[in-house]
Amino acid sequence: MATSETSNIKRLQVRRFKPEENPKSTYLTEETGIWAWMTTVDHKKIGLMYLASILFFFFVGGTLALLLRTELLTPAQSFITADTYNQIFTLHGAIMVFFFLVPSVPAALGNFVLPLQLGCKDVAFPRVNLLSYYIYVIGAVFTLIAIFTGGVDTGWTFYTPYSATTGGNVMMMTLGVFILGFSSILTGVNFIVTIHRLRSPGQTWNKISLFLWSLYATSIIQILATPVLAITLLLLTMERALHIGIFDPALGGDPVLYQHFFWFYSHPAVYIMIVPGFGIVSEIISTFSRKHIFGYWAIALSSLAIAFIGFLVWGHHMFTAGQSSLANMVFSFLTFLVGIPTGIKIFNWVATMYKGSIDMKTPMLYIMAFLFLFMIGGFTGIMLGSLAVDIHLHDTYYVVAHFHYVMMGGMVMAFLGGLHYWWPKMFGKMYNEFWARIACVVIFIGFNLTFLPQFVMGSMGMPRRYFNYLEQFQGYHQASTYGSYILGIGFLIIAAYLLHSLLRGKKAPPNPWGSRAMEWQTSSPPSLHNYEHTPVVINGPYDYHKPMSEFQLGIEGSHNGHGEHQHTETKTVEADK
Amino acid sequence: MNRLSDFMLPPANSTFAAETDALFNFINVVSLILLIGITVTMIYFAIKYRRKSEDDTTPLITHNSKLEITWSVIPLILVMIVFGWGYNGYLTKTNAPDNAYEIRAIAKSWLWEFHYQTGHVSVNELHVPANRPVKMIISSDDVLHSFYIPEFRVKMDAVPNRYTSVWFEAIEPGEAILYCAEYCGSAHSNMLADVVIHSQEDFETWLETGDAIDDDLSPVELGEQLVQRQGCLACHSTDGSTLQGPTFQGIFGRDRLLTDGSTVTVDENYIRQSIIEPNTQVAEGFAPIMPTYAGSLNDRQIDAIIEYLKTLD
Amino acid sequence: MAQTSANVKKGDHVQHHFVDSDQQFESAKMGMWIFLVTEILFFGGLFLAYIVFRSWYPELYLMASDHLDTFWGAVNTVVLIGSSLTVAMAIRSAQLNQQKGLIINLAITIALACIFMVIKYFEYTHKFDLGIYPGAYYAYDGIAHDKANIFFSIYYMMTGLHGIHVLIGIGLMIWLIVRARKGHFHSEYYTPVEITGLYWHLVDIIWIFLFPLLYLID
Amino acid sequence: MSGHHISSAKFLWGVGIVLLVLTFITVAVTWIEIPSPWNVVVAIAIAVVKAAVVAMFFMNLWWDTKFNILLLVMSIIFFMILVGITLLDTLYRTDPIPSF
Repeated sequence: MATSETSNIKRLQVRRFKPEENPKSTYLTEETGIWAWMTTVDHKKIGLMYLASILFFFFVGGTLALLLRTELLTPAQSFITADTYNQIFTLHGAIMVFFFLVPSVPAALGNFVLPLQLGCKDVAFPRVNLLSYYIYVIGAVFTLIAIFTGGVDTGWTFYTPYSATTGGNVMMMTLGVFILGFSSILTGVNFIVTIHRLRSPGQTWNKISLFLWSLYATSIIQILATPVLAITLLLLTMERALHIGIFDPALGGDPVLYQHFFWFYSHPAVYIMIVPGFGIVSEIISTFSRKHIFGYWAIALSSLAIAFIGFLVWGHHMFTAGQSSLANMVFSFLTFLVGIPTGIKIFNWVATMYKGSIDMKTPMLYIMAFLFLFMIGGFTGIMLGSLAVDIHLHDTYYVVAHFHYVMMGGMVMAFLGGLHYWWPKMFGKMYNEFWARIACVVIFIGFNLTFLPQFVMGSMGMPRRYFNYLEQFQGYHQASTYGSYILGIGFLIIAAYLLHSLLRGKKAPPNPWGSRAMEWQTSSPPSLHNYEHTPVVINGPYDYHKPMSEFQLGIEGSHNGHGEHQHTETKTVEADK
Repeated sequence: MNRLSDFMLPPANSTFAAETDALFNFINVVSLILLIGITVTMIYFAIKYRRKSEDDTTPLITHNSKLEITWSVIPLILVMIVFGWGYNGYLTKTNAPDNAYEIRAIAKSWLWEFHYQTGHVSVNELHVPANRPVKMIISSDDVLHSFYIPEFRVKMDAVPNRYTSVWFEAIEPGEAILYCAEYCGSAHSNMLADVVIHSQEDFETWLETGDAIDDDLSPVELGEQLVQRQGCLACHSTDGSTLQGPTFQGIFGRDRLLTDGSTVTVDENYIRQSIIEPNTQVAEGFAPIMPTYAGSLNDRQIDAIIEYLKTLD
Repeated sequence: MAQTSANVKKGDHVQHHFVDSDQQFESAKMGMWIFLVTEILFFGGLFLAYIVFRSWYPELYLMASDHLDTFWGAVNTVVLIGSSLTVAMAIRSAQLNQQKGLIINLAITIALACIFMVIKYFEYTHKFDLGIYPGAYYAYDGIAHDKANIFFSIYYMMTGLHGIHVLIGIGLMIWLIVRARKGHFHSEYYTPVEITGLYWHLVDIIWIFLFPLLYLID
Repeated sequence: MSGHHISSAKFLWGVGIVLLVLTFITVAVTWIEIPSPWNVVVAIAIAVVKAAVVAMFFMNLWWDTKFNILLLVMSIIFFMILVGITLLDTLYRTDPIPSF
């Protein structure tokens, strides 16, 4: 374990460990029962609880989206009123952003995978980790109360002064999101400390996986940006409770200042959502190309660069909001800079495939879809970053399509890729490959049918958040709605075969993909303490030119380096601590 | 490629629209080239290097500095071009010529009110001259709204307690649509206005005569027109359905419960009061959200509206 | 004698996923520092509101700060600095296995924090008596500026949130005293004292900035 | 070990007294009239020094790992970014004035 700051070189006695094919005891068979689950401090179980919660919210948010799309089949009112429509799109946005996208990869997949990839038994603060889950639940309860006691119709951005004056239970909602922020912060704190302090012997900064680098960058954004969201929402809550007037022009405040506050969090939040996705892409592309990742440091550092520059560009959400021309120019300029590290990543990923041994399994299929869709999202982002064009496109369906390409085409595809990739590790079961591929294709088609037309109607001038619209846009809206139905079917297929896999899936081997990454060097599912030995890292996670056995070194002893070691000396390695 | 922009963009009818469209096209074309290039490469790799056996070995290629610098610098150059071009276009859009004709736009939930230098006021109908720069000074009475005319490629938020502005110079007489592009509540999507682009002479005539053409109409006809033109129908239906405000159907002569618990009969005085000071006597079940029409409707017009409401049984 | 009891307990506090006590201590401290980063940015939002409105209405801040009592502000500063000192002493006591010193220092800290809150209470009630409420409820006509309500909104938000942090700090100290009486802390394990101390110093630092920014505008 | 620095009681008292003296100075400078922007600068400068003293000697950053120092510096940098860029907007707004 990397405990001391001094970089002394120690000789470690290690031996080879082959992961068990049929582990008798796994984290799923130990400490069972509802109470044990609810009070567990095991990062894997907490990860699964997060996974179940975010999938529930994804389902809710998705259903709301289908309701919206159905209403938009006709230009005039069809089955819900304007106020209901406004509440639904607010909830769709808020739920998808705060309850699904932000925690999806870090809190669910990250929680599960991060300690496994570090070779430690748990995150640094296991109880804080559980606390963060319950804070998430409390935030969700507040939000549900808000929905059932008047609803919220402000849009997920809660712009003042509308949010300060409109009816409904905005306060409960903002408090819910405020509370949720702490969950996000605690996860971030936990991850940073874990990555710094709990790496395995020999696991230097250039031997941690790119998924960890991306989680590290994400955590940094989380701890720097989320508190500003917290204070923003607190001020907004006070605005409603005590009418403090800082953001309310009727009392002398400034609504544009609110937008600065809000986007200082919410733009970096976009990177909280997408950067972990980048990490998943790196893992999957390398595994399924069975090839060393191209440009390890370029990808790792570009994550950090994105995290940093992401803090400088929030004002591009406000080009038409009435901020000064100087600010507009600076924000536009910085916005383009953030495109560069993103581009670098894409080129590096494609280059990784060069001369690889590419296996188009489901996770890889999702990553190919990710690359294509995310590029469209990125290029349209360049379009929106350009001042003159943004003046025209701002607040239209073009923007809606753009961020759905980034968030759903990018993030959700990466999430699905990651889910399929780590599914065997999580549950020790395989899923039906045939149906998984079908679902991926259905989702890809449905997604494009849903959102490509929105680019067109957006640039034609269709503003967003419109309940009624002019008849000239009906064709596009209809295509979009039908696309969303296909999308819905795709997700139902996934739900079906994953459930089937849980109940009757084939047993998964420890390393079904032949990956060199560390989490695959333990049994599937892992034991309660992850590894039966303390893993020792000599090779990087992408060293596909080395034999698998090189990756199965460890120190014996169940207490992770604690207590007496009984060595079977097979190999002596130098590992710098 | 012009086909693409014709397909994607609304007709252009302002002097600077062409520059915006050119940039739009440029980004589209460059993006498409890159998108297709990378996608084809990706698919080509996926086929060419597909796994042939489980024992495939792959070469160790960790990085290539030249390549990485290339694909950092070329995109950087491209985005800097886009930045400069976009900023240039933005400057054109923000700096109005000094001789621009000034019109004030006041956004209220949920209608647009336009004040002209002659003292003329029009609601939900913006009249502008062609071939002359027009500068809009925008403000809002309640929440954020946004002044958006796609055909002119302009947009600016209306911020309460502040003035913002846009300018444009229409090229041809015709019609366009003004949208509210910043979410503002229940009837956000009904907050549209017609933009009528006159030739110079027509515009002058319109300013002089303005509503005078209404003189020929009977009070009921005038009232019907006004109810449409002034944006009343965004919130008040004439068919009995409930929108943000009470329906007009059968409204006259009815007893109505107010939010303060008292009851009034809807008569001439109550209607007049509700138009001038809408939020003093609010009907039970509705929010005090109606904007005032004081100053934008004269007595004759209010009388006409009352006459029209009497006919809606 | 404290030394021997510490030796008996040595290692008990180390959780299963850490290799040793040092790793656990360093992790906890790093975690706390990261949390302090979030605290700084949390208050940073309020400082931003303060700065923006001050840059718009400098004269407002001049006029309004006259209504804040510099004397009591200064007293509170001294009180908080004193409490920071006692917390530092408490940590020192824990490091040296001085149970008594630890408890006494924590108790003095709590007492000072309470004094701070009492003074704050009197400052608040004095303003409420004048009708100086935040935002829409502002009902005082002694300041000839139409944005005076905004200044006091910012004032109440900043000092109020800071006050809540002080209250949380008091709660944490009480918890520490309870644990210290049970003899949980010793030279090998005093992590909760250390990280609560870090938190308390940050609360102090924030007040160090609030004091000149709110009270000392002339 | 970097994290287990034990300060002497005398040293801690010394730090406390320095902080009290600085508090007195920051109040005292308001008694002499310093022209407008500089009074703020002086007040903030003294506050920064006090905060730095607390951070270094009470919070033991002086003896701590570089990463913890980096964290503090980073939070300040990002606060500056938040303020600095927002001021680019709020200080440079030029709202038009209607001519009628």
